[in-house]
Amino acid sequence: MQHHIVLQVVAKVLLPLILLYALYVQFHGDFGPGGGFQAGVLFAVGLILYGLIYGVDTLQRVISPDVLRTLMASGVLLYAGVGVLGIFMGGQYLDYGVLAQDPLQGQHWGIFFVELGVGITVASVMTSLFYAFAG
Amino acid sequence: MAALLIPLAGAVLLPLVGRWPNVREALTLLCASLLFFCVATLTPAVLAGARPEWVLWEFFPGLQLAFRLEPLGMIFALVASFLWIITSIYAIGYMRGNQELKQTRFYVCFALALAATIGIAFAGNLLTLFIFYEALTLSTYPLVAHKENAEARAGGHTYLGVLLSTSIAFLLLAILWTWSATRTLDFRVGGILAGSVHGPMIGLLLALYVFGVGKAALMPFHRWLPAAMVAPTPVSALLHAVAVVKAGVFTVVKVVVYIFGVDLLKGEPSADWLLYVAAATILIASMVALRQDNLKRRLAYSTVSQLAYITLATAILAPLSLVGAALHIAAHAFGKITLFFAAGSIYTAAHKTKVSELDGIGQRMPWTMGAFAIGSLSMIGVPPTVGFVSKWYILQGALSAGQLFAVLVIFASTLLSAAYYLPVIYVAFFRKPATRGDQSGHGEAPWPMVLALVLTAAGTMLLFSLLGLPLDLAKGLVGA
Amino acid sequence: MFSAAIIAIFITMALTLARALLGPTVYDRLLAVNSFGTLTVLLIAVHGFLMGRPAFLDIALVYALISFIGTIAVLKFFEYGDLGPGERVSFDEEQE
Amino acid sequence: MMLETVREGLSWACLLSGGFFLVAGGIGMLRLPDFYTRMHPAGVIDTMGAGLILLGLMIQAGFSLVTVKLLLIALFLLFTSPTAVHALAKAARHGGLEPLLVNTEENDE
Amino acid sequence: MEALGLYNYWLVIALMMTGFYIVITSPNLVKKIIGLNIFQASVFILYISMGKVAGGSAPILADQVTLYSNPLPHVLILTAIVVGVATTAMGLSLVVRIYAAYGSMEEDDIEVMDRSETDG
Amino acid sequence: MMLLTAHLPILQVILPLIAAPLCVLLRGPRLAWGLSVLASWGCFAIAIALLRQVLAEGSVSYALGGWAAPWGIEYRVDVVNAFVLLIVSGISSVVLSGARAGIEAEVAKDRIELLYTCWLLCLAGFLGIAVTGDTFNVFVFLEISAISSYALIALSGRRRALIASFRYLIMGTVGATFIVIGVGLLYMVTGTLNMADIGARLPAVAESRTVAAAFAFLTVGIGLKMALFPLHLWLPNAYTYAPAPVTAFFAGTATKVAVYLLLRFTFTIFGADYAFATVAMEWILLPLAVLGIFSASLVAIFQLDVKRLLAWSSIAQIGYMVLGISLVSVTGLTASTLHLFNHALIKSALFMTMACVFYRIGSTQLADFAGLGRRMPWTMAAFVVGGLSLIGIPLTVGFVSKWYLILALLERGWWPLSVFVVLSSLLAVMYVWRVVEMAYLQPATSNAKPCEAPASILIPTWALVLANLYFGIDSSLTVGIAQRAAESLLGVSS
Amino acid sequence: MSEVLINQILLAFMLVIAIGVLYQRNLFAAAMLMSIYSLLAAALFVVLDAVDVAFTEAAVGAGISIILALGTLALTCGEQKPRPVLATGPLLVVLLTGGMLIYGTLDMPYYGDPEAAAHTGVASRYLQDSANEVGPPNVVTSVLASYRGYDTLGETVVIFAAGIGVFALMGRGRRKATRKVK
Amino acid sequence: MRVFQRLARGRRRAWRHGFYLGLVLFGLWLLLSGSFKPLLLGLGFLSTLLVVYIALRMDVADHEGRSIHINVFRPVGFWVWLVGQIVRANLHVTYRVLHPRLPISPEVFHVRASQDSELGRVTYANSVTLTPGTIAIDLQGNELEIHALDREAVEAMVGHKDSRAAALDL
Ligand code: NA
Ligand code: NA
Repeated sequence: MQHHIVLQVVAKVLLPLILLYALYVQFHGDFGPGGGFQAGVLFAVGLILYGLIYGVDTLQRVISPDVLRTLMASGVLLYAGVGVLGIFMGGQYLDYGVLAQDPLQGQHWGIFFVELGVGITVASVMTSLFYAFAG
Repeated sequence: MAALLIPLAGAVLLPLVGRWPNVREALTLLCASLLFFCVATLTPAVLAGARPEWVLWEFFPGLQLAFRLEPLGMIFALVASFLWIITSIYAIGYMRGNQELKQTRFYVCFALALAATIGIAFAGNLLTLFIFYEALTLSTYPLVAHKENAEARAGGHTYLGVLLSTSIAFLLLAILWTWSATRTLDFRVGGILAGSVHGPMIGLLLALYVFGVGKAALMPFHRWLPAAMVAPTPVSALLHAVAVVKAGVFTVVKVVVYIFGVDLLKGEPSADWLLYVAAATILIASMVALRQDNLKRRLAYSTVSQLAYITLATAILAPLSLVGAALHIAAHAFGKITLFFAAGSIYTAAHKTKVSELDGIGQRMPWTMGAFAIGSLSMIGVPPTVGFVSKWYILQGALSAGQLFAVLVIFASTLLSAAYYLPVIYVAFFRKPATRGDQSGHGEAPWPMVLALVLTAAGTMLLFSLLGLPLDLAKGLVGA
Repeated sequence: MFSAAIIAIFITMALTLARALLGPTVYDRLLAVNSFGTLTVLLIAVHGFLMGRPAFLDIALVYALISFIGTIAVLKFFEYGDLGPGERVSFDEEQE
Repeated sequence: MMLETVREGLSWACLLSGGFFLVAGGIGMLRLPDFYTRMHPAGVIDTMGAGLILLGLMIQAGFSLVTVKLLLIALFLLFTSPTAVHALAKAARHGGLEPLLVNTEENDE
Repeated sequence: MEALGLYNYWLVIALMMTGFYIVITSPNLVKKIIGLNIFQASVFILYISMGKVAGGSAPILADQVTLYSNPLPHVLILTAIVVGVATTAMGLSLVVRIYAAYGSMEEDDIEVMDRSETDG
Repeated sequence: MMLLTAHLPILQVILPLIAAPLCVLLRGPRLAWGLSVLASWGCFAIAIALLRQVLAEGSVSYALGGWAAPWGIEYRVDVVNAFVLLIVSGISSVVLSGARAGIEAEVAKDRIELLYTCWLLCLAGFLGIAVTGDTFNVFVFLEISAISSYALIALSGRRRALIASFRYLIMGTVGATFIVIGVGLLYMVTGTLNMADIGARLPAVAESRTVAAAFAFLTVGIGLKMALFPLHLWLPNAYTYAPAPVTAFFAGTATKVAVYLLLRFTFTIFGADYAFATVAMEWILLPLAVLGIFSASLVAIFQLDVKRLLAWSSIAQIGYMVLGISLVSVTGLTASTLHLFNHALIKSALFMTMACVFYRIGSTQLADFAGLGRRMPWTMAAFVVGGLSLIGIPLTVGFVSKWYLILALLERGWWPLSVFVVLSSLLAVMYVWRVVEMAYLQPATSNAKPCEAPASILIPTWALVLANLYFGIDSSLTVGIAQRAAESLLGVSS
Repeated sequence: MSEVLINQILLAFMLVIAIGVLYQRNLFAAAMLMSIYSLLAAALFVVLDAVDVAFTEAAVGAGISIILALGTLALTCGEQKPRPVLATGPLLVVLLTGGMLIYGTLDMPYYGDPEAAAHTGVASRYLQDSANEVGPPNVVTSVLASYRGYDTLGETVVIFAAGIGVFALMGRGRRKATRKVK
Repeated sequence: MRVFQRLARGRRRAWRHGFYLGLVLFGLWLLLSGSFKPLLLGLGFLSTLLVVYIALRMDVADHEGRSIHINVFRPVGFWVWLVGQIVRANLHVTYRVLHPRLPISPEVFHVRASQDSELGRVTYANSVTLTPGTIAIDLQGNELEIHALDREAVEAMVGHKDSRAAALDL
């Protein structure tokens, strides 16, 4: 897409904004709409935009499929791991209340990490989908 | 217990020694002899009225895999185990003489079939009997389809198809019906069904049982028997004399006596059909036999007819006829095995299968044809063969029960069997051999075969004179 | 007043929808989709005010951000017949 | 009080006129003869229609997070919509779609 | 008003059935997936509709709001949407492979090709 | 580290769920296989412990996230699902242990660890469906298993596997969506998603037409998943073209879990009274079961591919389970539950022999079985025993199932049906015997050297075959459990 | 303008699109229509107070779905074979299914009814206590991540499974990543 | 990692660009978040870092290293002028569209964009597109192809806007 100067330039401006907005959505899901999933999709969409305009290969040099595969597995492990941590801290599986002294604080941390796991997995899977369908 | 294990052990050991034919065959004979010895040692106790039992394990709650000795089973086991010895001897000759393939498989399956037969004979309840009944079907299937050609496969198809179908479709259903009605399947003197099944249902259940036992070859489920003629002769002997059909009629007698109970059936008009179906089978099968030129097929239809005899005897429901039925199991076994051995010998020595080719063969194979004649006489029921005795009892029973119809059928069938056996003897001994050169120089079959058929022919006579033992056992069936 | 805006949005939606259905070229449809995206953004924004809780503009914002991508993807698709430029390579593990 | 009325009035005007431009754009998209010409009313929807309505809403919201978000939306629309339309037109051009022209000879450099 | 309430559901049902119809009639594999998407999306709308409380507001707690719509259907449908995307991705990648293998993505063509092969 | 026994229900599912991403991280087919086998056997051990616990102490409830039942998601294990967990994890463990060689022969090398990942996910999905007490959670795990199944089927690389997988995807998704609709309607009238809670609240709204619609949609949806006739069309090709070990895994688990689901929804949620007295479900299930048994068996007879033959037979066998359910009696349900277990053993064993055959011959076409009895004696012997079990010959598990099914039919006085069941076994004789005959009585076509499958596949295969015999001879354990399961479903105490 | 009306107008638009898709043979056009369908669904979700759902639908419908659809069409072909649209058998199935659903609606609580069992059941606790028990003001987040966090784990696994599945089917993209594109 | 090595090799421009970008992004975060809780601030910082890292990686990856500095505030005059143009153009197009006789005469023009920088040319092209009645169809080098609804629309645009946009050259 060498000759798509307009798109390349606009994308350069938009991309950091999209990515940052994705992270904003990731960490503000408690207060408004959105959360891990939406953030993951948005983040992936940002990467995909780059891939569309600069080429999949270029995107793969930024984030390789192998890294994505590792990331998508780690997201699931993070989520499931928070649950297991709950068991080791003496609660039921996925019981966040036991993760901190104050149950509310525990819930907060639990939700935070769980959503992060979702976000990581979703972002990496969605990007891999793009690799598969566009590559 | 040991009785069951001997043939099983044989079946396991045989493949291991399959490479050395002599060892293999010696082992077979050893097993057979051991088995007979074992069964024979059990006999006095049973005669004395003991009914030893072994319970193996609980199959379903309240339903065990169990064995129980009783007179009828004793007769059957004695006959079967004795004839195994003879058949083994014969088989060695036959298999070697005809250079059959896969002999090891043959002996293994044979041993398995014997194990199943003993299991049937000693079964303590219907389920146990059923299990061994199916085992018998499956273990004999490879024997029937032994030749592995299209004809053998077709025969095997019919064999397996009819026997498995009838047993699963009717027998299993009947057993389940019985179980669900009575919560027991034990063989008990006087039956278990009285009070649980009523009216025409008794007739229906009886039909399920009798037709379910396809091995009894009651028409219209007799087709497997002629179809199985493709098998090697020792197998035919196994089917017709030693195990399979005997297991069939044995089961019928057991079911009538120990499951229904004679009294229950006597009082129920809907159960009378059995008599007529048996009668019809006798007559029709005899007439079909009359028209067969293939010797083995003629024998096969004769078997159908003779089996229906036993069923008829059972259906008469008189104590004497039941004794006759039990005896006829043994009588037919010895007679028919002789006849088949003879047919096999003819095939091995002269490669002939048709009655019309047997002109004058009696001169070349005197022993064989002599034995054939004795067997035939027993089939017809002429003294001094054992066939006479069993027929006599059946006739007595029929008379005592006032079943004139049965009496008539017995007479008619005697005439018919005379009509299809005597011509064979006639052509063999009194016709001149055809002047073709193709029968150049054949004499008797290999000696084990001749030995075997002479032994069984002798047995037919011997049983007539030693009637005491089987008669005692048979009476124990009714009297106990 | 918000209702009036919503009615206007709906009417325009109907018109663009008609264009999307009528075509005739794929570009017409795409153009309609693009406009429809804008209209949806507006609808969501106005609806928030209509219902008295205008706080959830994030959705509209997201739309404005990413409806762009769809169009870019289509452009790519039409210029290269593929989302990632380059020649096709067939799958190698087909059997039968 | 006065300010409130002015604000209401202004926002009213923005929303209504925005609505008008939307509908006009929609009608244009139906009426105009080919893809290239239809892009222009689509532009009306994206710029005037959307802009005025968002402006009306901003006036409603006053200075708040909501206005920030509305402003962001407006900026994004202004940024992405012409890019998208440009990309589309380019794709159509490269895809071989010929524009319907009145007098081609007047095309100058 | 009450009849209108049911009418709402009926519209959703009509949508669902259109999607379902596309799934079962269309021989084109991509179209089938599209139909599946319409079908599922309409089911999602049914759920969300049942979570709506008249006069309620989005279930994000705020001081001035007293009546909220039911958040549970939202949660369920969030999950369902994700599952739907996953299914679509799987389905479309299968379509791509099928097209590469058969050169067609029309079910009846493929069937003909399968049948012309010796069974298996 | 306190008392992991209190967490058995969740460990059951979470073990494969965590092992799956680890499999991806490991990189390397052998390692992935090792990890999968380990995880699966771990699951099996947990299932055994759980079953023992349930048999001893009654049903177990586990509140996920520490949120009590109607508000959070609950795992509830009673005899019924403990039994299903045992079946699923057991079959998976045995089959997976013998899968390595077969998979390496059938699947592209760089996809193997992905296959094991999908296998574990699928296993986790099945276990999750079985163990959960929450209706919506059922859907989620249904989809986990479904999506990984699509991949597993397609991984054989054959092009017909792709289209089979696609059809399964469409049908499966429609089924799952129907289930979602049903769950939604139930939620609408009861306001809860917890199974027990719905069960408690339903009687109050039993006349509602919404409940009837929910019932219909759930039944059809689950019917699609369990390949209930006439919703079975996805199954034959999916089973035929999947990699052979995968088929062995599915045959013993996938439809079984769906049957369990039908039991759970019918008896625990709607209750036998509603399902059979109000809706008269038996008059829908019964004809379908009968038609399914008959038509599928008939079709099986004419198949030219042995795997496909067995697949059709599976559809018929599901008919038997449904028949037992439609009797609504302890014996009937005992028969169904028992057959769940027994058929899993039968079909997994049979499909494992297919894996052996495919590994050596590269085909499962009937014609290629000629002379195989001599070339692969152990494999074909296993097939014969499995086939006998399928027919229902005494001393095999198949016989035990049939025994109870016919008994249940006779108890209800449904004579003609019991005759039908025994007659339908004869159809099984026909299709099994076609294979046996081909293997033993047809001479091999060419260069027929003995080529027995490697011990790594044979040993698990024979383990399954011996289980067929063991549980056919001593059925007291399985019958006892099945009976307790049936009683708990019907709410009768013995 | 009442919610119900907005609702129904959006639904009517969607119905028009669905039928349009049914008749549309150009798959690309169908994909475009689907993208509008998704837009409308998102708008509808906002109207129905499901902002989180709308957000998701927006992100998925506008971002991912179109990429998947176009990617597929690029790798396959864009035109469907001409065929009659109406078929009696499937129409009957659909009418039966739809009829069953409509039958089911007859006893449903009316749209928006605050007394419906769905609102008085478990959901009421989420609205009342989640702030004290879990914390976040967004109740959807509380339910999603905590009360029903296990479903969300399942959802993540589903996505993971799809990722693995697509990897397994398509590999990691067909072209060599090393090739430089200009 | 390679990115940092390259950066460490003295690509100051990239560092500076990253710093500015980070500043802008963090500002945006604060604006959106409206919260000054330490956790969220920390997350904002980390998020900004991540995004900047990815953005720099992308710059390296696409080998063009076009770092774009947006200065939205300097050419205020241009924006005001543009808004005016947009309003005018809208009225113009709306009139044509709603007129019963549809008085349009579509044309295609080629125009030379005089801006030196790419961003300038892009802004110019986008402004052309943004004003209804004219659409930039293609931008190749300095060549801008424009589709216009009628001649009037072009006249309003081409003369002035080009120069205005030139003022925004960076
Ligand atoms: Na959220
Ligand atoms: Na413009």
